[in-house]
Amino acid sequence: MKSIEKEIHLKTIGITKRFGGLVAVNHVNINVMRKSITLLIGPNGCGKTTLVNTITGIYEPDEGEVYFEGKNITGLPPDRIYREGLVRTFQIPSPFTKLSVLDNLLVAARDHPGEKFRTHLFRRSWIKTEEELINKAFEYLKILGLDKYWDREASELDAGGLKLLEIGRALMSDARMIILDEPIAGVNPRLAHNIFSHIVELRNKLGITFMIIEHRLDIALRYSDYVYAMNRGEIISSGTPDEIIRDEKVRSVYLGEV
Amino acid sequence: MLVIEKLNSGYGKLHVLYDVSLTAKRKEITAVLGPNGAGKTTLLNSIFGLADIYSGSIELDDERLNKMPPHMISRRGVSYVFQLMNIFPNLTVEENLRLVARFSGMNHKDIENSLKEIYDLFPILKERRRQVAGTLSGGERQMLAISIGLIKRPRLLLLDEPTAGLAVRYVDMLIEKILEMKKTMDMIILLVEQNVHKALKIADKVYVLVSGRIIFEGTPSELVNKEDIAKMYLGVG
Amino acid sequence: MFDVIILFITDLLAFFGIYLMLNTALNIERGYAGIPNFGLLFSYAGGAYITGHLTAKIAILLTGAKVEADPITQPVSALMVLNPILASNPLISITLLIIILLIGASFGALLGLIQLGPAIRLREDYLAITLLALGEVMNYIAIAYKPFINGSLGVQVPDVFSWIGSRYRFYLATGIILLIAFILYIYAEFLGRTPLGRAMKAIRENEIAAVSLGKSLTRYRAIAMIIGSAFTGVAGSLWTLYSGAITPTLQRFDWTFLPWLMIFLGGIGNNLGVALGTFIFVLINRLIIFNKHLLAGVLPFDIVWFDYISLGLIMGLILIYRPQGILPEKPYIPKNIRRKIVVSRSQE
Amino acid sequence: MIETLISGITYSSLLSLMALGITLLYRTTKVPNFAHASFVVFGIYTSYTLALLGYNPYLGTLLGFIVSGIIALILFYALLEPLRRRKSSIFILMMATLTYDILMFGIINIYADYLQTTFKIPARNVYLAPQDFTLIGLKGVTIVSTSLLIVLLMLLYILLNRTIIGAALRAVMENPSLAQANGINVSLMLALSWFLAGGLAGVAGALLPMYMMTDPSTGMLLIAPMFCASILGGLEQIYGAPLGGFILGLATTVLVSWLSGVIGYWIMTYSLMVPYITLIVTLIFIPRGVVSIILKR
Repeated sequence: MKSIEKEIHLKTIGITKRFGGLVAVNHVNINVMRKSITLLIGPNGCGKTTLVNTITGIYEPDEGEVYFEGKNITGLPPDRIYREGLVRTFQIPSPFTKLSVLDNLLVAARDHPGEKFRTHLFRRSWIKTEEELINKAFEYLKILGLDKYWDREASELDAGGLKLLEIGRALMSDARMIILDEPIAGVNPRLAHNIFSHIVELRNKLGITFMIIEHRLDIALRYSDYVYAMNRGEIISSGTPDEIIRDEKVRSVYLGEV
Repeated sequence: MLVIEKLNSGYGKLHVLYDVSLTAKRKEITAVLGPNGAGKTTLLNSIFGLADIYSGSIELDDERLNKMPPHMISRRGVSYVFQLMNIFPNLTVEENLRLVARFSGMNHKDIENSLKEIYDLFPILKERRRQVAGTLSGGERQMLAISIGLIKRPRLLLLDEPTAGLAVRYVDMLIEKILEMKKTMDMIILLVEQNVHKALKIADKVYVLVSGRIIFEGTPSELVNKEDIAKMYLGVG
Repeated sequence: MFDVIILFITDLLAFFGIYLMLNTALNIERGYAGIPNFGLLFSYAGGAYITGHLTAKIAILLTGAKVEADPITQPVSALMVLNPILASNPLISITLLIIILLIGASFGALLGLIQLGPAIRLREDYLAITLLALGEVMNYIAIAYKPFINGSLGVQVPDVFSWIGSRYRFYLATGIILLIAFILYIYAEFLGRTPLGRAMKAIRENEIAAVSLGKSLTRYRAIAMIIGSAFTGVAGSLWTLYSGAITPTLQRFDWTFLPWLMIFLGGIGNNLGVALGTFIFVLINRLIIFNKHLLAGVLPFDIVWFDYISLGLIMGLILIYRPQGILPEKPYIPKNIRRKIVVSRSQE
Repeated sequence: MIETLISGITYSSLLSLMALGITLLYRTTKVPNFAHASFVVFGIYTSYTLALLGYNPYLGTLLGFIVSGIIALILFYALLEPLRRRKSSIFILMMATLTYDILMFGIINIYADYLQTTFKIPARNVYLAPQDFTLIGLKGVTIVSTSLLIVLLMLLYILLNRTIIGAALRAVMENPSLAQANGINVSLMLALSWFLAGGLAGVAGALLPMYMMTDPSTGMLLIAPMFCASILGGLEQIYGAPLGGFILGLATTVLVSWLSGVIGYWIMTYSLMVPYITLIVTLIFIPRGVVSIILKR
């Protein structure tokens, strides 16, 4: 049991991404343990989102490799990486604006027979899956407090609601690991705590691994097992939340204290 | 002097700033601090005519800037250094500078003088002046972006997180340069920063913006003494 | 007078049916999957021309009639043999019709894939350029390759509707067009409510987010294009069968621009809106054409050019003032779920 | 063979002028201009009208530049600028250019009808080659089109790289929001690019009746070759357009005529297909154009 929990879920080796003369991510090595909640922190523009984009196939790395569950996924397109069981959300919410909130979640479902050209005509072949998925989607919507809005156009949600929708879609995907890019930015503190306790619960119940980019450390640190701190495209420190808070390097560059 | 009174602005239906009032003086650095998503960039966008202003006023030396299109505001002597996409990547360094200078209606002599001033301030740019701007390193790129803002000798310089994502040596250097600019050039500097430590070191006046509202106004030392605001901004309990 | 009205209505409904097929096809391509198909003409003309090429040949096979003349180059003598047989044999006529429609659909689908293929992964603008550019190609092929539909002279095709009696032939043809248009419309509406349609719309709304949620861009674009082009091919087939002859002169204006105009008018993404837009447009357009002789001689130029200008102006106004159309797209909300929610709410 | 080559060079020059405008507009407004063929057709009828009135049709290059430039400006101010202000998508902008093409097709046909009734001539078969001059064994259109292409390219280069307006235009291509932030009136610069692109198409159109039989629907025949040349060169690089124009132009003329000798004359009937095939091959293998390969090295 112990050994499984210690297993590395996601590993990057020397990931580097450049834009012209700009080195956005510089030889980053991280290990995300299975069933952990790993936090990635750092000031604006330090390369966190670029790192996530490079891991999830939006960008191809200039150097380095990404391993997910021991498999090399470097340079695979995003839809293939989703298929491997790794899903991410976006910092800037990217909802399917003209679909209902419920449909936004349903889109994320995996291997839906109704999405196949061959079977879509036969409603009976997929309606059961659809109903199950709808029930599941409503559970998540309730957790996120979005269930009242299930039949609204996604464009009607406010900024916080859109953030939650992003999380809902990721949860819907049955991924074994989810990367959340600033899940509680613009969300009120009570709901933010709520979201994080649900994340912990999901980790405990379903064994999902979470990697979370977040700025609001007052909330996020409390719930995380391990933290990586980035600055200027490099990992400057890593450790447990307590270690990170005490780390002089992190304090000086990130917290801006003297 | 830049005077903003009771500004309410945002983008379409998205209301970002609420009753923001702010004064920035000539030959001073006024810093606006605040957590991510507080509306700092929106404040700069509002001054520059890139956001929708619902109410309130923005005046530069007693001239109203609201409702002017950005290119007219620019011609009134306002320079805005964006956080990203702030250079012309396929032009050389000097082309970048000359282009902007020529468009601000400067004559040949002024351009040469202004260029010399900038090269004195940032000698590295002089070395790289024939290089295509897109190939500069992050720090050099940011210096060029600031120089683009400076070349036309603005009355008001808006800086949006100039040190974000830069290597340490560049951050310190850039901060030094901004201080130097304040001393040698006669202009209002409005600086948006998230690097509190550095910003507090050089600012004459500080505003803290949280969730679209100004929650603190004063000198850097006053801010350091008010621990709760520091905490709120820093986001660490 | 009565005959004239009947004639007008039949003609109106036939045009409505053909355009409804094209427009629902376009709605699946653009309204669901976001493909800017500016080359609708390609698969439409493909369906029309392949029907011109094959109908007589298949009729010969089905009837076993001895036809000496080549049905492409000497259609008149071939049809003199074929038409009487078809007229006296409804079963063969209907079989022929079904075979031809299936061929039209599959050829259309194939052409759609060929047209989309080179730009399937590329951005919207490249996609639009490719689709538009290829739109005209079918006409050039038909003109250059004589054995296809006899070059620019075109061909006549056997009549699969005349078994009902030549008096009612157009009514039957119109009825069948409407029936098929209705079936396709129902299918399009159904598709919009399936998970497949939902996945297409997700890709339209936000490519990167959809791909990150495992939806393959190429796969869904291809499926939408296959379905849409099959519809378009069927519409082309029916057009040829309805007219009884086809020449390689199908125009981009009629068979690409007007469908776009109609779906913009009605509301892209909303099938009911598309049908409404189609009906309004076809009605006005047919009324004008029916009364055009009143204007002949008054204007110093051919009235047909006036269409281009007035419709261009209307489209410009729609684009600027109401690009969402009369009935804008609404998210699909299954009623049974709404009912369930209301019940569970009231229990709490 | 030499004759085919010369004809090919003429065609390539004309194609380059058209493709140049498409690439220019793509770089500034970021929209593929589907109304470009209309600009060409207005050029055709400008030189034709001059010829009917007894003037030298070559005056049409100058007048065609202005006429088509204005036609392009109308498109910009009447449709594209209002749409751009409303932050319409690229798709809507493309639709707008397509719409304008339809509108202009109607107008030019009415004009052709008008010429027909006024001058009692068939105004739908515009062919001016018989009136062309010859110099040292070369047709006038060859000399004029190639030299005009060179001159216009040089002028464009000087405009873009040596003048302040050109610099502003380049700034708008590179980074419109930064250009605007530095006092450049982006809308005005876009209008200028539309005028220039329309003008270049007008020049090409004015020369076209000296080269081939033309009519109002010639535009539809040209839309594929124009875009093909532009994409073949690379939409990201202005000077890719003449490169693409020459590769495609020579392939359509010289290559096809050589093939007809090797395979058989029937292949000539398919010469119209060359741009389509080239377009498909380009998009599959080098979607960013030939220039992208050259620049990489």
